[in-house]
Amino acid sequence: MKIRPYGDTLNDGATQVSFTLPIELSAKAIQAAKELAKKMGLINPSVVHSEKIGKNFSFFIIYGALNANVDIDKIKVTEIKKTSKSQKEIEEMIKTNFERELIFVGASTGTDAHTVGIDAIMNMKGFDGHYGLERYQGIKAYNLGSQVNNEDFIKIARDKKADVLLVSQTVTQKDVHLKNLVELVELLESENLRDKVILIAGGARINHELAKELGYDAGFGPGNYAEDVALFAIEELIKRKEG
Amino acid sequence: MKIRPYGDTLNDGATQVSFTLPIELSAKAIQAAKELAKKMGLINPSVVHSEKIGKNFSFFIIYGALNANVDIDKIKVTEIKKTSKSQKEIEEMIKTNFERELIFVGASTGTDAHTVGIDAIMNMKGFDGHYGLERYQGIKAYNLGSQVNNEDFIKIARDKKADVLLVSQTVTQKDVHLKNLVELVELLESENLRDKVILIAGGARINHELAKELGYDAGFGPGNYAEDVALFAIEELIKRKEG
Amino acid sequence: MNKLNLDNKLITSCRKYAKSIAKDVQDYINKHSTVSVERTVLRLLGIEGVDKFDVPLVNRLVDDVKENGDLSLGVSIYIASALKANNKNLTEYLDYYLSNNVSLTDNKLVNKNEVDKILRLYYKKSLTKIKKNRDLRTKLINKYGERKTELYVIVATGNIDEDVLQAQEAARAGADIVAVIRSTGQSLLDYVPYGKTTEGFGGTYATQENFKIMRLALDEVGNELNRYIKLVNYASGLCMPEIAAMGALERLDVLLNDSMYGIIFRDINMKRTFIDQYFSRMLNAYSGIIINTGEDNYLTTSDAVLEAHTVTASQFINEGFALEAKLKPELMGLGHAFEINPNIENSFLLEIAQAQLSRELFPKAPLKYMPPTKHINGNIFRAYQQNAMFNIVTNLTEQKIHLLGMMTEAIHTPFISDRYLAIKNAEMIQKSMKSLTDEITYKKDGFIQKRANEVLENAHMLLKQIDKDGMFKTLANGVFAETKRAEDAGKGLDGVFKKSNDYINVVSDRLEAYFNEN
Amino acid sequence: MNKLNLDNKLITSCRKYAKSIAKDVQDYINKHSTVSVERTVLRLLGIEGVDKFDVPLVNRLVDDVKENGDLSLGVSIYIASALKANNKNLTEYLDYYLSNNVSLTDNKLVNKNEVDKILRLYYKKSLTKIKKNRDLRTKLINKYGERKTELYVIVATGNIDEDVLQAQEAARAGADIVAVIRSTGQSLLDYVPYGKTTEGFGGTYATQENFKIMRLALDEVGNELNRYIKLVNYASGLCMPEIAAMGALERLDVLLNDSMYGIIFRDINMKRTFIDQYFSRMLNAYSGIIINTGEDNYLTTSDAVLEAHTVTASQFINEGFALEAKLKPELMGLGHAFEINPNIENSFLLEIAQAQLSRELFPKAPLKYMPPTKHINGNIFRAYQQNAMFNIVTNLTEQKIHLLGMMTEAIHTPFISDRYLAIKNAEMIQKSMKSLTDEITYKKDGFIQKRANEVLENAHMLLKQIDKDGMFKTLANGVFAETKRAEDAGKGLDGVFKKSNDYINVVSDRLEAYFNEN
Ligand code: B12
Ligand code: B12
Ligand SMILES: Cc1ncc(COP(=O)(O)O)c(C=O)c1O
Ligand SMILES: Cc1ncc(COP(=O)(O)O)c(C=O)c1O
Repeated sequence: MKIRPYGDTLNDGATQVSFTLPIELSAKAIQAAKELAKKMGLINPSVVHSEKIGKNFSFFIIYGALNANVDIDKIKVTEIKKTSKSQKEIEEMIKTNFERELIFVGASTGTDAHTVGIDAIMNMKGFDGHYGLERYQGIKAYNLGSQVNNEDFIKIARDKKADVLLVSQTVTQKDVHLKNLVELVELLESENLRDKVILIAGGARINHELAKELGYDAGFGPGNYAEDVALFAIEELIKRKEG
Repeated sequence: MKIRPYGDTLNDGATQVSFTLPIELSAKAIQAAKELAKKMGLINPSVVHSEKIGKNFSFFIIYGALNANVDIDKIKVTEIKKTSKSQKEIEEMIKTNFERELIFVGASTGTDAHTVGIDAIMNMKGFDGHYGLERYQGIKAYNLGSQVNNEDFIKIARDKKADVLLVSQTVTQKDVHLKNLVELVELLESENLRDKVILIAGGARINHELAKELGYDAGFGPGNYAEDVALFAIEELIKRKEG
Repeated sequence: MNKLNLDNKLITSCRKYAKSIAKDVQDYINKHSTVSVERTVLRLLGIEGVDKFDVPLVNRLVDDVKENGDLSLGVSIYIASALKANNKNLTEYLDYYLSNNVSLTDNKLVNKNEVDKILRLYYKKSLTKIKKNRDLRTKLINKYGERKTELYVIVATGNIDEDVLQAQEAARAGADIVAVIRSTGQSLLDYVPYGKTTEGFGGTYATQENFKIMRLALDEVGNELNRYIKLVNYASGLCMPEIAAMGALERLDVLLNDSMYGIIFRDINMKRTFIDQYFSRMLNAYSGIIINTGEDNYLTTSDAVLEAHTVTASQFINEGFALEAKLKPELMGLGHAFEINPNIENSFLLEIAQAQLSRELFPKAPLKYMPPTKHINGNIFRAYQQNAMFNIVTNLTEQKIHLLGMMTEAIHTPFISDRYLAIKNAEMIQKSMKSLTDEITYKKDGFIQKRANEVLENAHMLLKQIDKDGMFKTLANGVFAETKRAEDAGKGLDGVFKKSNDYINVVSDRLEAYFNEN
Repeated sequence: MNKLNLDNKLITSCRKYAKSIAKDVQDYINKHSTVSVERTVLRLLGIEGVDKFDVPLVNRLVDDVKENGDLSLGVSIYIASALKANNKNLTEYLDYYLSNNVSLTDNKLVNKNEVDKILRLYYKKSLTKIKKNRDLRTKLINKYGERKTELYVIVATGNIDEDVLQAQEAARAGADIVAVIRSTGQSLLDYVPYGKTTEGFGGTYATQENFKIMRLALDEVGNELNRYIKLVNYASGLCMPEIAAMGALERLDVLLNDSMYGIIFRDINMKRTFIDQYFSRMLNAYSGIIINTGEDNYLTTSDAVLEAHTVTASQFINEGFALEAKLKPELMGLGHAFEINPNIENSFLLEIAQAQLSRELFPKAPLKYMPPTKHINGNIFRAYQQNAMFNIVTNLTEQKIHLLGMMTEAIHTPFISDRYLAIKNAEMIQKSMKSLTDEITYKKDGFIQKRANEVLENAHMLLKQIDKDGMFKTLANGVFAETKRAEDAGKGLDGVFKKSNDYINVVSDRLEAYFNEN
């Protein structure tokens, strides 16, 4: 099925756009905004607002009908289904399949000082009413906190004999998170550790798609909790044990 | 000079988009939104927000870097310069060039009931501190109000021997304004009146560009006042008298 | 609810003037009827549908009498006479009427006293249906409960099927009340279009079938959500009482119903619409439909600071009109609006003063509070903020019917996302500021109290003047919305006629009897 | 300003505990110094620049003493001795030092009493420059006036040239205060980068040259606008006092300066940063720079309702620290924030209670009020509304330094349009609600008063406990921001040393004398 944006009628393509242009506001600037909107594929774009926002900047809000459509049947997303398994059930799985505690080591790496995300997954207290991994029987969770550089992270992972590595990245400006995430994979590979762990990334701008591209086993964005991460890791560990 | 949208660095192309898709929220829907954004020419679009807004609708906010640019030196806009002439000066122009009062007839036509726009241009009181045409010496202004159908409008214009016709259109849904504006031109032509008047359109979604396309002599959108309209009409009348 | 320290004597005096103003107009109304009133009688006798030229039967019949008979007697007697003379029931007669080239006036007129007896059967059926609707509404509201402040949104696609979809999604998102905006221009039609419609401009035609479709859809979604979703449409215009009747039959819950709006913003003749309004409001009163008045609109053409008192004065007058039509305060959704230029210093305080004033003057009325529109521009972020500010005043001043502002007000009729975001905006304010109004008091003789009292005083002065001049002259002077309307100009005057002494209107007679008893 | 009916005895008792807590830490501080403190002394003697390996001279010199001499004496005596021994002025000596392979410790140490005499000339120059900056600031503010509530925005492009452009446009749009956010990670560097920089992550490096460039740009645009535009940067971190010195020299107006932030959010060792903070705040006090503290940050990791009292307690403690450093209340920009989940019923009332509490507890302080961040998501419309609500509380509770929330808070550091729209949002609230705070009073013992008193009581209890436990143990317990930090862990501990009995710091000696006189 091909779909288009919807305003108030099927297939009307209604789309809103805003941007700033680095020129003074004038009829010409408005026209420039309109032409950019046309280049975006908007039919009949209407510049509904234009405002001088500085000596040399003008801001535009545009509505128009998007010409493009997308065939949703052709879209493939590798999606990690949100689990309906409870903490209890997951603990049961661990008990059934492993004779030992599984080791999870997590951190917010690089210069990233944001811990709320990784804490949400790992800490006792958890997040939004979902307890974190520290509370799971059968899991030993080490949360190294933030600003942990990749070398230190790997060192500790090795020391603790980690089964699963959890990396959180929040700051994404100038794609600093990508650099940091890729560097970790490279370091793990060069130390022959990559295949020995389940490597999972998470953060506000991370999703499964992106994480896979970067060489991770999985990626989790907002709206995910400890049980989602635990289940993925454990199923993967079972697979690897068996395969 | 080629320019791109500006977020916080020259040429970063930073652009914000929002739309609704007529499908339930899912990873697939988010991916669909992303692909549409790519089709709009956004590099690396990021779906920063997605929300279920109904049983079968999801809403998306996207940021990305627009690939397209626009060469502002190549943009041509026919722009009516906002006048710096005062009411006094315009009245003087009329006195010098015409021996008679100039007749302006205006209305909000069709089923359009919005009068604030046409009143802003015509009524004594004016708008935003700019007096309306009724107050101009040398101009006789007839404001017919709203909901005036094109036939009646033309009849009155003929009766009053109008020099200038002012048409206001505010409701634009389903392009009803275009139909209405074009119909007026056709009626005027069929009655051999088109060349005998200066025909001016105005309204929230009207601009000079559009009005010219529709066969009008000029078009005025928001931010224009009586003096802008008066000056355009009078210069045009002088031209026609002389030419 | 008493935060303004208002002068009660002044309020009483305002009401006295308003009553006298309304009474004066009522004297005129009582002597007249209109084609639309007569068509309404026919509708309530159960006459529906259109002829082969798509002319509604009710129009055809009333025009028939107007042309060939004496409409000053009212259409009731002609119908009664036709039924008796042809010895047919109504359905049979209409078949006969449509297939043969006869006139409703062909028949010998029955005796005045017989009319009601012949027609009672028919209008009773309608009135009973309406009564049932009323009872069902009450039952459902009692069952589900009702929010203190109800969120009201509009749908306006032009296509009733698309409207249904959007209305249901709006309800799911949190809307309590859904209005289907009429196609622009419908209010000037001297007939009500028939059947389901899927094309309109800036709105969807108000037809009985469309009402039915939307009522069903809202009942369905209400059932899903365990809430009663109210349905609104527009009566004001040339077919005011007909739409009131249709709305009553299809269980609408709110009707925009205001002659002043028609006069000023639609250039409808004042006599015509005063008469129509009276009958339509009687029907509203009977059917338990809340009316909404249009004082808010004044502030789109006049300045909201300078002309605030005209809104207040008009509210008093509209209350006066409503009382004449036996409408209870609980059904008087008087209108007002948040329309002060936000760039004015302390405009927010002025808005509080005005909204609280309305609240305290009409404590029982389900006031309709309109969002900013005039000072909204294409900046959707700014608009979203203005709407938040409006939502705050709504909650602070405990309004009842809370029309939600749209961030795209200056651009287009609402998209589905505009409506959703508007609901979320209002909900965040409702919840996060729940008890704020109980927490705060305004300074005695402070800015807010002073302003409210000043507006009240000006309204009082204006009412006094209007009582002297009468409504007709007042409207000619352009007192409201700075728009002048002459007594004998405007649309629809040709549909007004003076009632003869033998005039009969079986429905209004029945309603008057009902109101006397209840 | 008295709207909460607070218990004054409780407030006095809070202050007493806070004073005792600060005093206890101060006893520790007085016995210690740090590499950063010593580098600051060198900076104020006029030492700038980097060596050929890009190592700042001040680092090289202090490291030299640390390695080859006895840093417990302080660096002052080493410099004085070197100048005397080599019979050179400072510039000459540094040239000599850099070109020859010598150590600062090569020279015979002068007598303790001589140190000040030798160095006075140098630090006086700096202190005089700082004094002039202070006077110029006062003059300009007196000339242009100052808004009651000042709008504060950040620039954070990473490129100082781009920052300048955006800062100037922000000022034109209406900003009163501009902060240049530091590149992420800079606070963990144990040196201050040198020179103009055009690359950074999530911010721009704080360097003296960048300070100068931005100061010039803001003076320029301020001159254009007839306003004084304040400049902010960040001191907290491993180079706290150095940045305080640089800021003083370049006429910054506000510095984020809080050891607690460093400890909790940057994992900086508590001893290190307490010592650094003391010296840096003395410099702030001397230079008339407002400090900003970071209590707002606690609410990003702890719940803003449950842990509200930790913010209040920390404000009292920070006031205690500031008083030890001779900072006047007028320079204490204590931090707090609007961080309650907006989905909580009456969250807006809770926010009012908290903001008004801060206001009444610290009536003279130019409080820094932070916008919502934690409960902002990618819905930019919702965020714009939350920011409007925050702006309302700011105005209702008369905050001084009003950090503007960005609608893209959850997405990226601000775009130029985000900042512009944020300013317009705040301005609309400021203007339209100008007198609202004068108009309203809160119900006696109502929701707001009760909440404020409850928070104050909890803060009081907490302060009492902290006074018992001491700060070190308190931080180890994770009382603030639910983050535990051990006394001997964290970054920068190796830069802490115990002062010998012969320790000399010519600058702090001079400042102490100054504060005793003034
Ligand atoms: C709280 C916060 C802070 C706190 C952090 C405290 C702490 N101990 O964590 C403080 C105040 C210290 C801070 C500082 C800074 N911050 Co900050 N901060 C935020 C804020 C407000 C919320 C982040 C948050 O806690 N979200 C809640 C958590 C639960 O969500 P989450 O991280 O997405 O986690 C969920 C999922 O992603 C997933 N997840 C996350 N990690 C992981 C890991 C794994 C393995 C898995 C499986 C899942 C997973 O699970 C979680 C639950 O569902 C955001 C703005 C915002 N509203 O988003 C800015 C924000 C992230 N900060 C930002 C910046 C730039 C900074 C600073 C650099 C500069 C500054 N503005 O002061 C500094 C320095 C920080 C640094 N070097 O990293 C920017 C980042 C811009 C960008 N896109 O690059 C933001 C977006 C604000 C902004 N618009 O400028 N910040
Ligand atoms: C005021 C108003 C009304 C008032 C009108 C009162 C009156 N007597 O005019 C009332 C309440 C009656 C009304 C009713 C309706 N309205 Co209305 N209304 C508005 C509103 C709030 C403001 C319009 C306005 O007055 N602008 C101020 C004037 C000064 O601006 P302007 O018209 O652009 O005029 C300037 C220039 O354009 C120019 N100009 C204008 N005309 C001319 C002519 C000439 C010759 C020249 C030279 C220049 C010129 O000069 C003026 C000064 O600079 C807008 C929303 C908004 N904020 O824009 C909606 C709006 C225009 N209305 C709308 C609609 C749909 C309606 C209704 C159909 C349904 C409804 N929502 O109730 C009804 C029926 C009206 C009808 N059939 O036409 C829609 C139109 C949607 C669209 N794009 O098609 C809008 C955008 C609201 C919305 N989002 O739904 N409305
Ligand atoms: C009282 C009243 N009636 C009717 C309407 C709508 O009428 P129309 O359908 O003519 O646009 C409005 C619109 O604002 C109104 O306020
Ligand atoms: C008190 C204080 N200091 C410093 C900072 C910033 O420090 P950094 O540059 O380490 O991000 C903040 C940020 O919120 C703060 O609140």
